[in-house]
Amino acid sequence: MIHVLLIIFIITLFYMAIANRLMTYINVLALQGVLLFFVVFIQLIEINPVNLAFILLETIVFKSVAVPVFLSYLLKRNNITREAEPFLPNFVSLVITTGIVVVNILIANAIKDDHLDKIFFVVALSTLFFGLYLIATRRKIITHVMGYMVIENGVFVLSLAIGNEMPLLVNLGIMLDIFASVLILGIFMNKIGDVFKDVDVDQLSNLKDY
Amino acid sequence: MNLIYLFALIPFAGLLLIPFLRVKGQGLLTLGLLTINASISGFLAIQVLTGESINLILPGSYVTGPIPIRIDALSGWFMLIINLIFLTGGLYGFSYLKAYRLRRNSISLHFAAFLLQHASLIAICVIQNSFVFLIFWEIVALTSFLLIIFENENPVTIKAGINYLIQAHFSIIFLMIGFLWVINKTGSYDFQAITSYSASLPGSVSIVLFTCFFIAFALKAGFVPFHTWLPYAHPAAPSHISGMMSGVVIKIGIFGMMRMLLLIKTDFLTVGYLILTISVLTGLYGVMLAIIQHNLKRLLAYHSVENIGIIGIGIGIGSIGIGSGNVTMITLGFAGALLHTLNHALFKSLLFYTAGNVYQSTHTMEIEKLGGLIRKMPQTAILFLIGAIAICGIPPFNGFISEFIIYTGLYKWLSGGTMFSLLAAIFSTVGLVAIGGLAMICFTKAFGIIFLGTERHSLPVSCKEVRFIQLLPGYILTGFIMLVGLFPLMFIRLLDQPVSLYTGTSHVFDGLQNHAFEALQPITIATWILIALILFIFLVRKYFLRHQVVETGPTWGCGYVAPTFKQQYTASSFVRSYSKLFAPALLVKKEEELLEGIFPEKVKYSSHAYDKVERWLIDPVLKFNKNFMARFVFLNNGKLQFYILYGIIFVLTVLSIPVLYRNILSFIEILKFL
Amino acid sequence: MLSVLLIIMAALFFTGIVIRTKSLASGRKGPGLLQPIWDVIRLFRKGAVYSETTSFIFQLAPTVYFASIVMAMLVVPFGKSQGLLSFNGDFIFFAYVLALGKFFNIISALDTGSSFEGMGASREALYSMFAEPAFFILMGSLSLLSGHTSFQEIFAFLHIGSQISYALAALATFVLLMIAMIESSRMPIDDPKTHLELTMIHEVMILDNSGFDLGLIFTAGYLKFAIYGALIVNLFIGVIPYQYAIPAFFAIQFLTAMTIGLIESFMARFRMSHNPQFIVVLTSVSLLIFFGVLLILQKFI
Amino acid sequence: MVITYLSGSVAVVLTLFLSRSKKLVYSLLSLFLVWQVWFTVQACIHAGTTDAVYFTFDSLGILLLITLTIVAIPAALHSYIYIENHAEPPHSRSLYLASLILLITAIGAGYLSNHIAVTWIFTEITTLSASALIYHHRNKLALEGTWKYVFICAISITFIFIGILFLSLSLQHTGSDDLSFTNLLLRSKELNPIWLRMAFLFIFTGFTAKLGLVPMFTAGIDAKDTAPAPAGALMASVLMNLGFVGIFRFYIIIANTPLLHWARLVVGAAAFLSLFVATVYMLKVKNIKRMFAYSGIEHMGIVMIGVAAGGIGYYAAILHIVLHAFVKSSLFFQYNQLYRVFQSKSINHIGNYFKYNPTGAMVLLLGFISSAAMPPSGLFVSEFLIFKAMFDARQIYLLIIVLLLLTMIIWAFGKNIFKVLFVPAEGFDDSMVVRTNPWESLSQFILLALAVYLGLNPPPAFVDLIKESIILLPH
Repeated sequence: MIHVLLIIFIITLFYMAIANRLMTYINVLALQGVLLFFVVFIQLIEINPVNLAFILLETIVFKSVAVPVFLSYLLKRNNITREAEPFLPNFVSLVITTGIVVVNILIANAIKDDHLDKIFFVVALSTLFFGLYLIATRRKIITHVMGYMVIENGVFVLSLAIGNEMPLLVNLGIMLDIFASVLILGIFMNKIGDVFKDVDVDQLSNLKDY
Repeated sequence: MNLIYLFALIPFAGLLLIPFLRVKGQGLLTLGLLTINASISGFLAIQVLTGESINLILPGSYVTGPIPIRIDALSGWFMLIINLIFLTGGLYGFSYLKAYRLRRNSISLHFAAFLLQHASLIAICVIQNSFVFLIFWEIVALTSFLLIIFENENPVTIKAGINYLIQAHFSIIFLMIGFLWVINKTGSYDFQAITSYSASLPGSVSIVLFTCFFIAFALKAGFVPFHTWLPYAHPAAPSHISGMMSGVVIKIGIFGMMRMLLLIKTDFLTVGYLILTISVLTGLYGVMLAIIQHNLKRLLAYHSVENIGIIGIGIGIGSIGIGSGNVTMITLGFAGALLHTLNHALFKSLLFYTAGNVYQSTHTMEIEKLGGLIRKMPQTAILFLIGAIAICGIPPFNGFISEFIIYTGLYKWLSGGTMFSLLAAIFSTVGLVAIGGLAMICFTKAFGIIFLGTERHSLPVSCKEVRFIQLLPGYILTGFIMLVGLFPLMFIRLLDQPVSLYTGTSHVFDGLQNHAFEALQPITIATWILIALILFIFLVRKYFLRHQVVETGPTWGCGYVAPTFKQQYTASSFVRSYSKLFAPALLVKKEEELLEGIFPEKVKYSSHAYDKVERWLIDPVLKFNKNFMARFVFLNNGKLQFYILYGIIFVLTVLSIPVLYRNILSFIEILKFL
Repeated sequence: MLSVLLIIMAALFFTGIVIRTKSLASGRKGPGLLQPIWDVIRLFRKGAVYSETTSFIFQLAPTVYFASIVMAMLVVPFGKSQGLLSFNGDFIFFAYVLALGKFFNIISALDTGSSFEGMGASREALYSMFAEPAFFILMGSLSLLSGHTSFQEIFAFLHIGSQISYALAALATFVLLMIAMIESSRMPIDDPKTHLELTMIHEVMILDNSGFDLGLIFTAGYLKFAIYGALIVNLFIGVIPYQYAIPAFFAIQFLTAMTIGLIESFMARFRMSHNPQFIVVLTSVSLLIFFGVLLILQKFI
Repeated sequence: MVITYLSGSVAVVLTLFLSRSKKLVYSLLSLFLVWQVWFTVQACIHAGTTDAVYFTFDSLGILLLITLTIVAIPAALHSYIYIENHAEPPHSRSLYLASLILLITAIGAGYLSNHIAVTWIFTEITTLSASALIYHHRNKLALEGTWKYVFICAISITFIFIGILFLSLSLQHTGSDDLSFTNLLLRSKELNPIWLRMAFLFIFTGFTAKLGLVPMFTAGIDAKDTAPAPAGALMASVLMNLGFVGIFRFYIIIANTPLLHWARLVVGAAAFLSLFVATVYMLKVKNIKRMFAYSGIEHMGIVMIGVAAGGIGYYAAILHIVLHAFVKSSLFFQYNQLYRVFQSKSINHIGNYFKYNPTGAMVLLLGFISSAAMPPSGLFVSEFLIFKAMFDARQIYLLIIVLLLLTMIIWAFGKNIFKVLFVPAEGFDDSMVVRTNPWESLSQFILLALAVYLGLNPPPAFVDLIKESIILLPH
């Protein structure tokens, strides 16, 4: 069951790679939150209930509701155009994403460690690198935020892989998640929208040395 | 011991006090402290030169380890030179800087650096701990930099200063590598480790080690091709600093070289030939470029290069002597080198001081613009003349004595040996002779154009002789020049100890068991006779002329009725035939417009001398480096995506490299299999 | 001491002989042998005119020049007998003391601020610079051959025996003679015969000198000739006893003078731009001498 | 005790954040300084003990804590001067001071924590407080700087977290789940090398953002450029040290595993690249503040080269990082007075500072000499030792390249600094130049003198501290 969920998770990445609309990204993020909710539920069922409840709450409330809502609010508030405006055509990014996944599978295959459920590893790393890729290849600043969210999800998955042994780390991950997201989104909603009207990355490249 | 602590304390006292004094006070304080320090070190130096050597070990700190202080005769000799030049330089600077009394900050910085430099130069002479040596070496570089950039509003000055600073830093790099090598092998900072280690090395390797140090010291001393900082630093610096720079600071390079010759046990024959070759080239190149300079201080700077070459020839002869076990050559070579070090310090600083006088009363260093100064500033003229004659190595002054000793060394070398050594000897002789002849062209030009004839350019009305206090250092130096020229044996006796460090036999000169200096006695007599003769003939001349009519008229223009000052020979025209002959070796950029038509327009002609070594060795490297570095500025381009990309790239590379490496290995295996 | 006397005596006649040879060669009778001396004496009795641009340098220079020549004369030996001063490396002193004279000559020429004299000065400086290496290599090779480093010993121990050494002696004579010509700027380097402004080196430097100073300069010139003549003599006489040596001295001096006279009457002056090459030729010739010496000592392996 | 300290400072921060009255604010600031000093003293007294499970007063921590305190006091002083000169509105003043104190506290706690996760948490907090400081000017550039800093730091923190996850993976099969350094060191032999490798890689990459090393050095430059100079001083000195602590503590563990050689290569490569990048930009930049920042990159490169070289290099690295903290912070402190005179940070508009403020000019001069590692500055000692370590590690060619790069840096740095000090800037009218009080520079002189003293004649206690902090490394 978990595997099915995780595979769906990967598929969401592919979808994100070819999506054009920012709104789609947000929906995908929400969907990922929901997926994670179930994964957590199945994976961490035997850790102490309070902690489990906390984690579940975080996934469902924060990841799949609060952040998406907030992002869409930002879209409206700064009336950002709906297009994602990638540097590369979707086809290429799809290929690259596939490449990322394949490479990760190979790496996971290369690693000899029976303690680890490989699929967690694959999903986590693919998500991480896909998120970085997303940040690197989209033109809008807000897509950076979304990319970061994707990375967070990836890290979350990775933390789940060892969640049974060290729930502490899962909590830390959540803390990071909330902390960083709040910080970034906070800055974003407060300032960037106001100061830079047309929120394009090139607006934010004045601090440089040439 | 206490003396040494006192010595170390004094400059810091100066540093603390100077900023709070008024300009005059600063000068007096500096002079006072300088005198104290000079007398302390001079006292020690005299002690070691009269035979006993001072060894003591300061505790040092955790990083430095124990600091051995060994004052031997070599240190003593250089300490005396340093003190002499610093005292006169300080005196001259004191009066020279009066013209700048409004710039109090610069002056206090200047004086502080001055004190510090003196202390650290002395320290370099005595300290034998490689780490501490490095520290003082760099302090000297820094302080001389601060001293050079006294006229610091001028970007050119700053540029010259930084040029010097960087080249000095290169010398540190080479020193550091050499020292690190020894430390790495022996684990000791003490200089004696160098001796023990190099003794254990095969000759070829120890030559590499020596070359490391040689380059470091050559950068400081300004051997070709490491001389390029001199012609910029000297004109930029105030005159007393230029004088001290070429009098002392570049000599510290010579000191290092001779110290290393004492410390490193290596194949002295090869080293000797190396040094000799470079020195001859240095001497010739220096003077050849000196002739075509139009800026007096640049000219003098190139002459420092030349004289370093002459000193180097002496050192080369000496170490060849060590290599071939020829005591006479050792004695003559090193004695000549050491004496010429003193002599050059004397007349070169004298020349720079007089140049300073000229600068302060005419506000220019362009030889072409000067002329007829001898009537406006006769004393300066006479001092300059004496310096010029001395630097050309012409009797009856000191330059002749040291060059004569070096010549004698060469001819002793020439008296036998293999074909190769004989050829080397004869060509070094030719080199030395040519250097002398060229130097004469150069200084007849310098003196003749600057001080003689009539003004080639309207001089400021204020142009007059400087105050006596400013001439005094010049007179003191002249006194010493005379002293060395007329009583050479006195100084040769002082050289007994230092030279015997190299020969190994103590008291080489007592009874002169090698007939190295027997010629000096008659030379002295001859010099006396010469002077007496000149005086005598001059008196006779007076006697004959006393009844005759002596009238003055215009210079005989060969029938031309309206001669103007413009028709005089200029510096460029004086050396024109020379520069045409030597054109391949020189690099003179000319801009000229030719006369045309029956009623020609106003035309102009200008020529700038540039240094071929710099053009070929320095500039391309800098250019390449600049372009190469400029290729990477895209890195920090302000785009967030790139910044993150760097992270990804780094991680992926580090992850993938081992994999690739393994694959490549296996691939190679396959190839091998095939 | 002896050498000094002989040189002075030779100097009395030397220039006279040169002039007489030239005039005979050009089919004239010519002045008496001692005429130059009379000229000098006349000059000594004259007053002087100084250019107002000149300074005391100008007045001091001839004295120093003359003194330097005299000093040079003192170290020249004669056969067995040393010069007044004789020590190891005295030929270095010889060359450098002459340089002192030149130095003052040059700056005194520059002192007048006349373009002609400046020209002469610049050439004087350049040519003497070129001439010196030849002299030093020559002395170096001779000292290597004889194993000594003072004039007297070098000449005394110079064994003229084998053919090579004859060749060497001939070459050495040539070099010394030419150096003498350059030093006193005669033909073919420079032509003293022409009208003063057109002589390009030495004579033009002394345009403004007059009276006693001019006399000194002339005398110095005569002495210079005799000195180089004496050196040439020394090349040959070795240590033969005086009764042969002294006649030989005068004979060779006479020959030298005549040679100079003949050269001056039958050769044209080089173009100025060709002079440096010619002078550098001397250096190469003296290098030849050096290699000859190496040959004699079997240093060629 | 740490808990007390943390709670105390947090209390101060909160009250500061809320309080608006000038007197109260500054009294709170000075109160915190006292608090900080007290804590430092306590730390020295209880050296070697573990406190509140997650904190240990080990010698490295204490050494850097003392450095922090020494730098913090002049930082507070200069912040005061800065605020008074800019006549800040009360709320921004309180925000600034609150986040300053928070930064200092977080850094201090980060030094002392013996658990990698805890270090990580405090690193996050520094990001938070630092971003508040960077955004202090509230203009476009400040915003951009903040945004970049926050984003890069967020990414790097994530990297560190991933690293921690991998670390736990590598620890998994040993049966223990304690990520404290001591435990890791204890089990260093049993750790799974593959995961350990990944862990080190990610943690290293993550901490480079704080340490200012290739690859993540970029954001730090902008941050130090846009933040107010006193805060910039902290970021350029002690905050970098926090990154160093993070990497170094983990390096100690990996040094006791067979991976040491590989780790050396990674660190060495990153360090060398940083040195290179620093050279490139030192030759390029005209913004004096950024120039200081890049010189920081250079020094971190040298430090990590020392770590990679090993042997005496470890000692030299610690020495270097301490001395560098003093020198660089003093330069940043001086920057404020410079800016007050010229109202510009571009070197083209600055010149002849020596004329307008000789005392400050002396600070710049000595600061340059120190940061160029010329004697008599203490940095020369550490660099010399690092070169020695490289020589011992048979890296002579690398050493020569490094020396050449350093020479270029000195050239570039010197060119600009002496332009600033002496050559008059064209078109600058000095009619309305404010007279700066020479005593402002006193603290900077003290810091520089301290660098010289500790370098050339280190007191035994200091030497022992450094030696103890590297005692766990294999020699």
